[in-house]
Amino acid sequence: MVTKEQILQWLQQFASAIAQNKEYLTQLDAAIGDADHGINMDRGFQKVANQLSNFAAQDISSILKSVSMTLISSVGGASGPLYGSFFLRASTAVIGKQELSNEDMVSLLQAGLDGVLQRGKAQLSDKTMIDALSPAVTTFTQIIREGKTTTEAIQQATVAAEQGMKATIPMVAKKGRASYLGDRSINRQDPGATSVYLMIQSLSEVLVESLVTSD
Amino acid sequence: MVTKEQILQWLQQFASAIAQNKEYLTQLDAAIGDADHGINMDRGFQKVANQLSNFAAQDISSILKSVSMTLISSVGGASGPLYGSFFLRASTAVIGKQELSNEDMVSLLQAGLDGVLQRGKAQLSDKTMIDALSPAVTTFTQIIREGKTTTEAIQQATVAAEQGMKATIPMVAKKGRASYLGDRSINRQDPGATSVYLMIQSLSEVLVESLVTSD
Amino acid sequence: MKKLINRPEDFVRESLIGMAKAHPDLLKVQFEPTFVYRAVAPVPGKVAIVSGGGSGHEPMHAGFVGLGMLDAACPGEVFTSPTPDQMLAAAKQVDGGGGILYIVKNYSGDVMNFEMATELAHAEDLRVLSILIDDDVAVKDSLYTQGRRGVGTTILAEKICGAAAEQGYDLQQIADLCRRVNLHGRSMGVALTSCTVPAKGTPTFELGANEIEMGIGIHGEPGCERMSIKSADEITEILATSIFEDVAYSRTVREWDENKGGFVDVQLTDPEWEKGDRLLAFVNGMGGTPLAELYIIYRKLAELCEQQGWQIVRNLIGSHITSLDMQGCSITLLKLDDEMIRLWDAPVKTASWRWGI
Amino acid sequence: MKKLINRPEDFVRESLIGMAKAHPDLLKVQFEPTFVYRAVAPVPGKVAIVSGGGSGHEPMHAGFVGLGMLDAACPGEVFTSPTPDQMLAAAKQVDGGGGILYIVKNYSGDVMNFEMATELAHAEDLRVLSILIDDDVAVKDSLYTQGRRGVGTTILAEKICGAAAEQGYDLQQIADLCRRVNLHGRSMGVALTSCTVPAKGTPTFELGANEIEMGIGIHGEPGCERMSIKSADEITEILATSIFEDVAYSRTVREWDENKGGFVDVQLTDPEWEKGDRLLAFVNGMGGTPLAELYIIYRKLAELCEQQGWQIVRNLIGSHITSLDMQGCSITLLKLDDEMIRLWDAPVKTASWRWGI
Ligand SMILES: Nc1ncnc2c1ncn2[C@@H]1O[C@H](COP(=O)(O)OP(=O)(O)O)[C@@H](O)[C@H]1O
Ligand SMILES: Nc1ncnc2c1ncn2[C@@H]1O[C@H](COP(=O)(O)OP(=O)(O)O)[C@@H](O)[C@H]1O
Ligand SMILES: [Mg+2]
Ligand SMILES: [Mg+2]
Ligand SMILES: [Mg+2]
Ligand SMILES: [Mg+2]
Repeated sequence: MVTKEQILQWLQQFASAIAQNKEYLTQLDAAIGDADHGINMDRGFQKVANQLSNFAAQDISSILKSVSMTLISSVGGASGPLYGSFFLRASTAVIGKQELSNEDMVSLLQAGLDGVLQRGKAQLSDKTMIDALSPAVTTFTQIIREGKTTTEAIQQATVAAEQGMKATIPMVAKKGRASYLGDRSINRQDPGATSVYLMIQSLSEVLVESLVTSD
Repeated sequence: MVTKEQILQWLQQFASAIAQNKEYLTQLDAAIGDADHGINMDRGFQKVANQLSNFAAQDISSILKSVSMTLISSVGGASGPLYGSFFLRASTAVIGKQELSNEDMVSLLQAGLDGVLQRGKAQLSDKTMIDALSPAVTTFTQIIREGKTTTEAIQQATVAAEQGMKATIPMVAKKGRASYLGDRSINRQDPGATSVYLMIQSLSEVLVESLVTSD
Repeated sequence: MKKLINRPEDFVRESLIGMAKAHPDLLKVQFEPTFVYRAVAPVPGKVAIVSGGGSGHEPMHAGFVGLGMLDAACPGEVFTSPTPDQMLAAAKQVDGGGGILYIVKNYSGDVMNFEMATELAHAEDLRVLSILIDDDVAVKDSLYTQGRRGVGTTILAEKICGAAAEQGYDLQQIADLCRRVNLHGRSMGVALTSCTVPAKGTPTFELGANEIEMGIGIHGEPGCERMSIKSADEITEILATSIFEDVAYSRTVREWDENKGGFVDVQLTDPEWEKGDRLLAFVNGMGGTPLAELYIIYRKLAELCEQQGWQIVRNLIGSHITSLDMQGCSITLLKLDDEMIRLWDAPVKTASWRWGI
Repeated sequence: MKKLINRPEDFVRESLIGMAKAHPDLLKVQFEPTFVYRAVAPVPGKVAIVSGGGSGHEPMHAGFVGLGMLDAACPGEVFTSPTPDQMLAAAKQVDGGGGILYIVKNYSGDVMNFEMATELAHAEDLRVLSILIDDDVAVKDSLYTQGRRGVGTTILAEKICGAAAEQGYDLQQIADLCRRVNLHGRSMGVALTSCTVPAKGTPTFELGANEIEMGIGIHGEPGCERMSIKSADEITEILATSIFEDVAYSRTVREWDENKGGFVDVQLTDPEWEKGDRLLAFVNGMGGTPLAELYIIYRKLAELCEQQGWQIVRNLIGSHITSLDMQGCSITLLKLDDEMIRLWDAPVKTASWRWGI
């Protein structure tokens, strides 16, 4: 079971990862975009981090929804609606829950992915956050379906997200600002895919660490 | 006697000196002005140089007047009216002459200096072209009055112009753009005084050289 | 980075406070959520024109709020689309009963945020249509990609639609007019230097002392080709030729369908231009380029248009859609018809444009 | 140097050709000698307002030729005063019988060239008066020196005198009005970067990455103090305080005396300002500074004026007197009276300013 505290820790951890990688994400965006992905994400997740203690009394679905609303109203750009949609749809998949089973976790991630797909209309290999998010969610689902533990699943999903992120390097961008570059977008890693990797990795760190402590 | 050909050579020689020192004069002006004295002077004297052959049929006074008109209508800035006034007043001092006695030369230079003084209202030590022109003209007059030759007088005048030019270095500018700098104009050589030195030096070169050839 | 700013994070906010102090007769500024609206809004019965986008392009859009142009503008952070709550709040503030048109530049961020805002607005029973501007010919293919960016034509559409709203056109008419303006407008830009985003503090891209970046957008995003520095005439020729030679551009855009109550895909194609067509020629500075240089560009552009058999009947020369402190320019050509000319000439009174009143 | 130009020596000429092509309804351009004049000039009976100065300050002056402002502008080479033949030819072209006012910025070059032009004009029986603008408080003492430079107040005087001419004021009245505007206007500027003169090709002065130059003029001439970079608020405070604290400035200027038929020395002193006075606040960009930053400056300036008990009743924010591509700004405050306000508000229609028509 994933607890509400772990979800809160995840969000906290992701916010820290974004803060630490703010310059790096912005630098990636400077190369093929407009040099603000780290700044955008950090603006939103600092706000999320500051509000987490207020959210603590709510159930997991409500927490995710509050996160979504904060992101939608403070990030802007492409990543605002996309991350906003991720958390909004994720929240609708776990309504009323105070803790999450493996199946709940699958639903949460799948719904989040669907939200991003519907909002952004990107496909795999368009060189977007989908290229990290989709393999991560697929892998997580598959490992859970194989009867493995949450931690195993999220660790594999992190590997898949990282591979997906790196796989964006040789791609030609089809969506987002990088698409204006055409072939000149080749040989650059997509900033959105990179922040998605940080999100999955943060979840993994939280789940694995609590495993260690609860052992 | 200074011949019309020598006057034409002088103007030609001065134009070349300006062209060669265009960057240098502009650089001096960048430090305490607006970085255009060499550009301004060169614009005017290239035009003068191109027209010299047309002027050749005129008498000396008319030549100097034509030079003045060309400078007034093509240099602009502070140096346009000042050099324009120099040659305009110089021309009125030698009306109808085809060659110039030592006294004519004194009148020419004195009148030119008066023109610059009246137009610009600068005094000695204001850190302007007056600081080179005034000692040069005074020295020339004095040496002639002492009964010496034109070449001797112009050589002494060149030394005086050079000293006057260098003497502008420690001065605080009172006229022209450099005056806005107040004390910050100290330790810079005045561009206008520098171009005046080139003018006197050019005259000296022409008179001394023809002396050598005619010897 | 040297800029006339205080803390980078206060850049947008403080600039807007300055606008509010400077133009109380024209506009009001609201924070949290942030939007700028016409001092007299809502104007009863009039269709309200609302636009918005990242900041850093001033005077666009807030400088165009006022009589005969925008009813509201939603400024995002620098180069970052504003958020749906800004757009929704602006729509509510200026709705005079005639409905609201969102004029949206085609960037994924702007498109997604305005789509969310449109959905939210309809959920609150506001009548909102939205039209995309995508006029940048530097972006070549559109199939399966984000398509072209919205640049110079945006503010021409805002002026023309603003005048139409003032004259009593209804929402559907203005949406159709806005779409038509977009299909008739084409732009391309060049950068001599990169801009510097205040929050980043260093130039977005590096250009050598003798390099220029052709086909740039307005966010410091790299262009389509880097080349060695050229004369103004050569640059004008490259930009103008790219526009002249642009063939009928096709794309699928999403527009709100009032009958279906949702977004639908619409297939649109730019009409070809024909010799003798009347044009509005817009030479735009990117923020760090002096006006005198823009007139040098215009001089050559006018020459090229004449040679091509196009007639410039209106023009606009100045820094109206900027990219912070970037040096460079863009050219926009808009094929005009009588109706557009009449609406272009109609009175406008905003912080940045004023004529006829 | 990266600029949108062809050959540096064609910079002024080609930019003017661009203006002529862009605004045939407003202005005409003449070469050899070079001047820009109002398309409908001479206007019979009206006093003609003529200004001029070095180029590189666009839109000043050519951008202000038109109804309600200048009848002619004489552009010199970049940062170089125009020549007397230009000024004389312009005066002859626009003389409608009401006489001509030369508005001259106080630089030795401009002063001497306009003096020669005035003398030449009188020799040809034109009726010409000329008024000096010297409003830059960065230049401290005036005794035995060139005195203060003419900067921001210049174009405010051009607007106010242009409106007066349109309304039938006679030459002496307009000269008196122009002098009054000058005595009531005060300016000061700052540079974040140097400009680059096209013909020189390198920056006029070097500023470190963290340095600014306070008290600059508009020709890239160094200012009165170099300091480390500061926030927009601190910079505004330094500029505004220098203006606020400026005491009654006295100088001797030369004006044409119609009775004597020659120039005479005139002693002038700025009147002191008093609490409650009404001001026009003008925040000017130097050419490379984005509009958004000027509003940040205006925000603080408005705050400071309020604190001082001065009332800003009119404002102007934009890049109107520039120094090529220089980054920086200047502030001009003009103490207004009812007559000036009425004339400021009067219609103007030029390439750069247009209101009321
Ligand atoms: N349509 C889309 N679908 C999925 N992801 C997208 C889409 N458009 C952009 N992105 C992602 O958004 C990232 C850029 O985010 P950000 O820089 O914050 O926004 P913006 O591009 O508006 O400046 C890209 O790297 C890409 O991963
Ligand atoms: N009033 C004056 N009297 C004499 N010389 C002057 C005066 N004003 C300026 N100058 C001279 O003019 C020079 C500058 O000329 P230039 O750079 O061509 O003109 P500008 O200052 O208009 O750019 C100065 O170095 C100075 O010697
Ligand atoms: Mg971005
Ligand atoms: Mg100079
Ligand atoms: Mg962005
Ligand atoms: Mg000069």
